[in-house]
Amino acid sequence: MQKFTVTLEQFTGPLDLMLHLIKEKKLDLFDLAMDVLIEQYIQYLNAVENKLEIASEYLYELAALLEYKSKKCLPADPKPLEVNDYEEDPKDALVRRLIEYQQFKDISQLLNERFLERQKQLEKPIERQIIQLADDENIRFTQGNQSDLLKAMQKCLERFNYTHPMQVKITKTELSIDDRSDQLIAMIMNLVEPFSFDDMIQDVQDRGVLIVTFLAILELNRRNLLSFSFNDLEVHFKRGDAYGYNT
Amino acid sequence: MDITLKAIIEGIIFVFGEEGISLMQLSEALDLGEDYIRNILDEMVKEYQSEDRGFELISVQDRYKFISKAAVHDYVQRIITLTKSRQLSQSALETLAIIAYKQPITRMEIEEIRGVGCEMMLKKLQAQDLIREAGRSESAGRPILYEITEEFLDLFKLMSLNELPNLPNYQEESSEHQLFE
Amino acid sequence: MDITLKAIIEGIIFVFGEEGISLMQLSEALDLGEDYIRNILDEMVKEYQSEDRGFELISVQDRYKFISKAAVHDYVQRIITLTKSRQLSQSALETLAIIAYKQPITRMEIEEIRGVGCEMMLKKLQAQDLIREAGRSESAGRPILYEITEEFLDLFKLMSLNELPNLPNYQEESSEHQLFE
Repeated sequence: MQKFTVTLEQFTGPLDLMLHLIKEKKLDLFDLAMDVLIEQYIQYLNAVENKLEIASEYLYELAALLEYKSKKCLPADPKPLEVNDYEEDPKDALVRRLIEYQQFKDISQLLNERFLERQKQLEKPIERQIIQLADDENIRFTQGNQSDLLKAMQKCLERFNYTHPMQVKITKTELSIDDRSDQLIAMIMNLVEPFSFDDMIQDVQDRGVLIVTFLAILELNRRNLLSFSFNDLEVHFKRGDAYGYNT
Repeated sequence: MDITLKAIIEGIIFVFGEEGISLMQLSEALDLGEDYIRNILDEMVKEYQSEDRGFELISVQDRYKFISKAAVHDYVQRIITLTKSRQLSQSALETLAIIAYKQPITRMEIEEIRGVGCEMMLKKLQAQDLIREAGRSESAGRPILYEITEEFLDLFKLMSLNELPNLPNYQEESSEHQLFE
Repeated sequence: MDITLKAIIEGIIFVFGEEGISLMQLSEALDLGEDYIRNILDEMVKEYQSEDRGFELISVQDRYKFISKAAVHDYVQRIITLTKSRQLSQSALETLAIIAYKQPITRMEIEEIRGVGCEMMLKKLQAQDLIREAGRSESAGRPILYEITEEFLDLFKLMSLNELPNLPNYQEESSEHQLFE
């Protein structure tokens, strides 16, 4: 039987991993068996070591655990503790941290539910009339915010989507490769070289035309009307050598 | 929570804002006949005429949308006057964003994306030194190309355009969806 | 045709769409006290919760806007491809939760709770406008303090930070059972 394995990537940090181990080994968090936890933690890091680069945070916590363990192995200091020498037992400190961390883990799950629910609720764009009215005022530029810029762009694109709703256009899908080739020949006349695949599918409304366009591009390339090259995973198109003669 | 069919229709029309939504689109989305939906819409048109509603439902060439009632406009105007533009206006931001992400770009292309004319806005932004002309496009009429300036980068605390936050890609997704739905 | 005060408020909120409108702006435009308007808004919030309505009224730090009900989402999706929904990673959620509950808080304090470094994460959240800097701590090195933004509240549909759910309180007696259900 294949054993279920977990990787370090599933954890958001050493505390997350420790909580997982505590849960898996059914340890009592409020009366934590440190030996077992330390043993498990080391075993786990050893197991994933070959596959993953272990972040320094995991090793840092490991060092703290080992220090705790080594102290336990040493004979207790006979000198009585003075009151202001008091230090929180590292075990208590760890348990306190684990409990606090668990709190935030739980609450973030709750927040995520709210988040997902809110994602389903859509807003209505501000009316253009307002945008125009506001423009009549004098514009005084103050410090801009990058995320404002991103949001503004997103809004534009969303609006663009609204104004160009997807509608099945069956007539378009019947476009032949030859017809599409002719369209492309006309279209690329106006494009600045090198142009991208996106430039050539500007007018594509549905998947059918997309496929025909792709085939037409191959056809044009075969006819030497279109050439392309790769640069960083991007395809750059140019008009082919035969382009001027053909049109 | 479950909501009624009328509520769903109301919600859809709401989301589409000024663009409105056609009876055909509603019919397809709800998988209900156009006549059936038209009846509900007719009813809604009447309900929204109530003096207790601040906007109404209208249809223009079988495209339905909500528009605010005339009585609201004066207040809207007042809010805008009171608020003044302490920051870049929304349309200035949008225009700048399009240029920043798509430069060099022609006025026509910007207008295509924004859906509104922007000749005045481009003049204003140029006057403010936030954009500048960057030669001319090869396309018909050789329209002027625009690009953003260092001033713009400075305003948005950007070292270079490479630092612009990444844009999720909408358009490609939208073209693929429907045929195989 | 005359319309009621409630209708005017509804119309104004409608017109401003996703930008929303603040209580203060409404109060100025209508020349009425904020408390008076707040009462009407509270009433409207309740009314819009009806199953017969396709959108609802929400407020984030006294900024009001309409958003469609979740049940409408799927239908809209059938008409247009919606922006791929934003994802928040577990790490992002944890970091946001810690800031929301402990703000203002330094990077060190967050790292202490999470047990991992979070410099990059904070930069990311800042770029997404979910957190912002809120001055500097008095402690050694005067580290930057962080707090959450209105954008954060809106994303989690919270009117204000007071609406955050209480942190779970684990009691020793309940032991592991409750902790790891």
